[in-house]
Amino acid sequence: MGPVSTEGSVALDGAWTRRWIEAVAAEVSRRKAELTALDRAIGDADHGENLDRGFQAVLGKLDALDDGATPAAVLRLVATTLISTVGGAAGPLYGTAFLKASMAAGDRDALDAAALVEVLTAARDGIVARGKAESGDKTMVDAWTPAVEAASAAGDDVRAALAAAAEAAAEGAIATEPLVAHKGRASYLGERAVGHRDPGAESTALILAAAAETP
Amino acid sequence: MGPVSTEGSVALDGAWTRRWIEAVAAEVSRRKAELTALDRAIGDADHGENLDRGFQAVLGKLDALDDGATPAAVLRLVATTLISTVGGAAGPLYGTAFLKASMAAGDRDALDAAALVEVLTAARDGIVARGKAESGDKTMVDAWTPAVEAASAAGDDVRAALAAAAEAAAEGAIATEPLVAHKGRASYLGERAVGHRDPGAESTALILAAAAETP
Amino acid sequence: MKKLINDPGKTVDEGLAGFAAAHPDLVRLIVDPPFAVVRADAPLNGKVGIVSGGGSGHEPLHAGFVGPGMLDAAVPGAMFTSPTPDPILEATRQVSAGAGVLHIVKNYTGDVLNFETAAELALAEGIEVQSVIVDDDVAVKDSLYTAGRRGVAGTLLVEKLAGAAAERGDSLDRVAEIARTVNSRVRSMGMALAPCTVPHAGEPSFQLAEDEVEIGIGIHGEPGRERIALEPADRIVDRLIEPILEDLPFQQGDRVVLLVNGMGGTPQSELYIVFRRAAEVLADRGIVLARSLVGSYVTSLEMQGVSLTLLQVDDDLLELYDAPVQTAALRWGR
Amino acid sequence: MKKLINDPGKTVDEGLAGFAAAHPDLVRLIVDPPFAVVRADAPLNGKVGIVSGGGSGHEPLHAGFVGPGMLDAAVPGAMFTSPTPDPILEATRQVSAGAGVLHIVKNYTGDVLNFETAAELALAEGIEVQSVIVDDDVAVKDSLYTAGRRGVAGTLLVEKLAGAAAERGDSLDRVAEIARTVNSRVRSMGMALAPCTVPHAGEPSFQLAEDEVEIGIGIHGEPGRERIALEPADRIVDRLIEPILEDLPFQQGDRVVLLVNGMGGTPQSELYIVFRRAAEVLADRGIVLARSLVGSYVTSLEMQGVSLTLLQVDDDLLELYDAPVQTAALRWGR
Ligand SMILES: Nc1ncnc2c1ncn2[C@@H]1O[C@H](COP(=O)(O)OP(=O)(O)O)[C@@H](O)[C@H]1O
Ligand SMILES: Nc1ncnc2c1ncn2[C@@H]1O[C@H](COP(=O)(O)OP(=O)(O)O)[C@@H](O)[C@H]1O
Ligand SMILES: [Mg+2]
Ligand SMILES: [Mg+2]
Ligand SMILES: [Mg+2]
Ligand SMILES: [Mg+2]
Repeated sequence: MGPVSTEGSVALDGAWTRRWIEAVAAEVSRRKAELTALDRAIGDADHGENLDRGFQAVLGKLDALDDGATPAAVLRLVATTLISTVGGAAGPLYGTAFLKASMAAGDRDALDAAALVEVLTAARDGIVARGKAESGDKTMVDAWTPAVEAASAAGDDVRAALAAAAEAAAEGAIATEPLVAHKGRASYLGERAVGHRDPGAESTALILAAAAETP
Repeated sequence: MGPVSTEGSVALDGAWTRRWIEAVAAEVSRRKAELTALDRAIGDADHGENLDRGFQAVLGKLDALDDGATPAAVLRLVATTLISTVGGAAGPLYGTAFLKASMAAGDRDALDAAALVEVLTAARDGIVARGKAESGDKTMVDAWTPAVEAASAAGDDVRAALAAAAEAAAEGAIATEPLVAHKGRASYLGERAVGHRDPGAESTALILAAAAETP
Repeated sequence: MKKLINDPGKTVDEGLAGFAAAHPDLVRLIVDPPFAVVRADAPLNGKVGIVSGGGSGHEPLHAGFVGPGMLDAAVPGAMFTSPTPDPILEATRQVSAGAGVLHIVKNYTGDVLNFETAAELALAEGIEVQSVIVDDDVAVKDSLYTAGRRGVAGTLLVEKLAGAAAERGDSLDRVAEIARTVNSRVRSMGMALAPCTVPHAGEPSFQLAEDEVEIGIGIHGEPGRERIALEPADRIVDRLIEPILEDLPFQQGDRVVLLVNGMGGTPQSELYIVFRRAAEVLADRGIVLARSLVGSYVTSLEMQGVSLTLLQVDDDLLELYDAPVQTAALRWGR
Repeated sequence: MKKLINDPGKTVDEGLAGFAAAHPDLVRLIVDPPFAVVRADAPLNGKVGIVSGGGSGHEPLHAGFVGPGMLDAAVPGAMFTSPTPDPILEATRQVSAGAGVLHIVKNYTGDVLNFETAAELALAEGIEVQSVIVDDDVAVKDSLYTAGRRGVAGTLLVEKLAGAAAERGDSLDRVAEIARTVNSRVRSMGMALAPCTVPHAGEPSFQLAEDEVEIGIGIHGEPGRERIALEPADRIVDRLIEPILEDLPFQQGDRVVLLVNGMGGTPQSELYIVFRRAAEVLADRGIVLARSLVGSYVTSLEMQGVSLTLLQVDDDLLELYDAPVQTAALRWGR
């Protein structure tokens, strides 16, 4: 399969999903130290390391997938691999997100804008169900919820929806900075967490930015 | 008893012995860090602390002595106090030195030059008997032996004998610098002890310098 | 960073390999999925299995407590990172002997979620599992607005007493109840003089000035209540023990187990200086020192510091505390 | 200098007070003359008494080894400084039960001289005393031109095996002979990553650059063989174990006890990484690992580093090693 034009729309099929995940793995690897530094300030200095371990494991398994694998099949592989390799809080939370996303994708060959919104919503809801964080608790939910809302407001161009989700997630991550944390390790710091960005919100923004940029 | 003239000769009686030991205690206290620093370089960084603990204890006990105590009585008190408070290598070695010195002083009321040489010789021999160091082994013996020899060559003026002993001990301490150690902790260093002065030789020089300066 | 390691990425693997090689009489090491340390003679017919685990770097917790009278399995994650469900599930299988399995989980989001998943998977295989969450750290406010208290050195006492109950043949319900009772009566608080460095991170987890200490430190170097200027040990002990005593509260006439726990890089002589003052405070309050435990048991790599733990005991709990234990890090009785 | 202490001059006193308060079932503390830690139930009729001691700062050595099956008394000196004869004599009196007393002395000039004086004074009181000098450190050349080898972590094994022999009722001659045999078959070597600071000195005992380690370090921070650039743990283990193996020498088919000893500030996970490689080297040489002991037993305050000790054993020595021991720091058997 040749390179896909970065202009106009794109089919969010299994091959795209795979390219997206490869891009996430590359970005996580590149920005590992930065994510870990965010976690050092208000957590335990391992978020970058955790995600990198997980996505490198995913890379190692992608090859074994059928060429014709559906988006759901790719997402499911990501979910199970993250669950069994990441650990910590991010492992089960991202694992659940990808698992619920995979279930929402169903047997579709490709996702249109409506399906994308369903998939993103399912991911977010999975995280909330597992972690019980509310908006404003200074967690990855603060990146996911604005992303879901922006994607659903973006109309039915998938590329526009992805771009809107990525932008909203990035803004959501920045918006965690003034907050006091109510979940996760940062909650132990009380007022001392103020002024620091939540690492999980930042990695969520990274994941969605990679989606927006994946041709 | 009033102050004694620093000019001319002096009677090395019990009162003098007491003043000498008080001067040693003051000097050890003042130069504690320096002695410990020498020991840090080639030992275990406690020589100043050890001697200071011992001589402070001696100070506390001197008052209980009779005003008319003989030199031997003062030396004996120093010996037993050092033995029970200093510990380490220096405790038993200086303890033995003062004990043997006390025995050599006998029941004399004051030491003349000949008696002084006997006393110094006994002290040195006590150290050698306990520690089995030879000259050139980079220990306190390298200050004591030249001191004994210089005192016995000084004729029968006690002040001249004390001055000669002090000078020889100081030179002996300096002369330990180029040596490799064969006894004590410094012997573990092999060639690496070269260039450092032996702390015990330096404290010996201190003790004898205090004697030469005691009025 | 100066450490006795070969490769920052292999410290957990190699440390566990060494542990298993040193204690073949006590444990076997499961390497697939990586890792679980299982009691050598597990499963023990009809005995409730006890599994604990969590991020590595707190040694001897948990692997050092696997053996007769304490844990049946320990599941170590990556450095300071909760293990994934796979090895927890495998450990649960290996110690399941028909009487059910208890999971003892320190209260961190990651540990809770990963053990939760493993418990669901075990249940789906027909293994009855109960979970007890340990949250003894009074440094963190237990409110709706935090992830709740952390599990710290008190975990050791939950593991010891639950382990003794399982060893004497108590049912899963009873063992879980004992574990919850111990958790409800144990309180801890810690402090750090100097941070530790996670090998793969390569730099200290936090920074303290030459005259600063952190009061209320977590066992992953998470900040606690406050950062203050260094004080004499006795004053620091007072700062740790007051919030503990007030919390339960512990009262005159209570009998307690006092655990003075080193954070990994603290010399034993300092732990006993701390113990001396803590025992003095208890005596002043009329609280009875029933048992004492002093050592580096729940650590944070080479962090320098100490934590205090008090457990309120009655005759029943004391009997469980005194019951024989035979593990790499804790041994007494027969 | 950041330490959990109140007053640099009182660390030994307060640490011992805490130790005695934590372990009243095992020991009593003699404070006049200061200090000796004596087994709670001493003297034991007809049993050979075993006394050891030396400078403080090496905890749990020696006080942590007082109890049934090991020492009858420990005499701690000032920090890193041999005790004076007075408390050694007092300890000797308190454990003398008609069968004589063994002094176990690490080979440092100060320890040897002070124990020598105490033994003479005890003899003058009619107490039969024998002395065994421990000198297991292969880092230092044993020649006429040094103070001889230092006593380091092997001391623990001399104390354990002699203690077991005394506990089973062996005569003074026999217990002393066993102690000498153990000393003749045990060899150690250590290294440091980072120095310790003696409280009253206020500054580190030596300096190491960020990439330097000292091979052959003594337990008072005395320099050893060489200062080299930091290497992987496995290479460091090779540097320590080779001189040990060559020295006795240890040969194919020999059975050994391997002790991996932390210097005080070393996390347990690193000790097991070291253990892993040491066990591998032994296996390669066909040397049989009969028993393993891993922990911080003979320390140097908060120094970071490790030492390796090998003891060549036969059935008799192994029986003594396995015999029950009940002390604050070492417990097994019944
Ligand atoms: N209860 C929760 N709900 C949602 N997200 C959470 C929750 N707890 C933690 N997180 C997210 O997980 C991130 C930390 O992940 P990571 O550092 O990998 O795990 P750990 O905290 O176990 O070390 C936080 O930045 C936060 O975004
Ligand atoms: N065998 C010996 N003979 C003579 N003097 C010795 C001997 N061993 C050590 N010394 C002296 O003792 C000094 C060290 O004393 P100190 O530091 O107080 O004791 P320690 O070595 O036990 O710490 C050395 O500098 C040396 O002069
Ligand atoms: Mg983290
Ligand atoms: Mg010294
Ligand atoms: Mg973590
Ligand atoms: Mg000394």
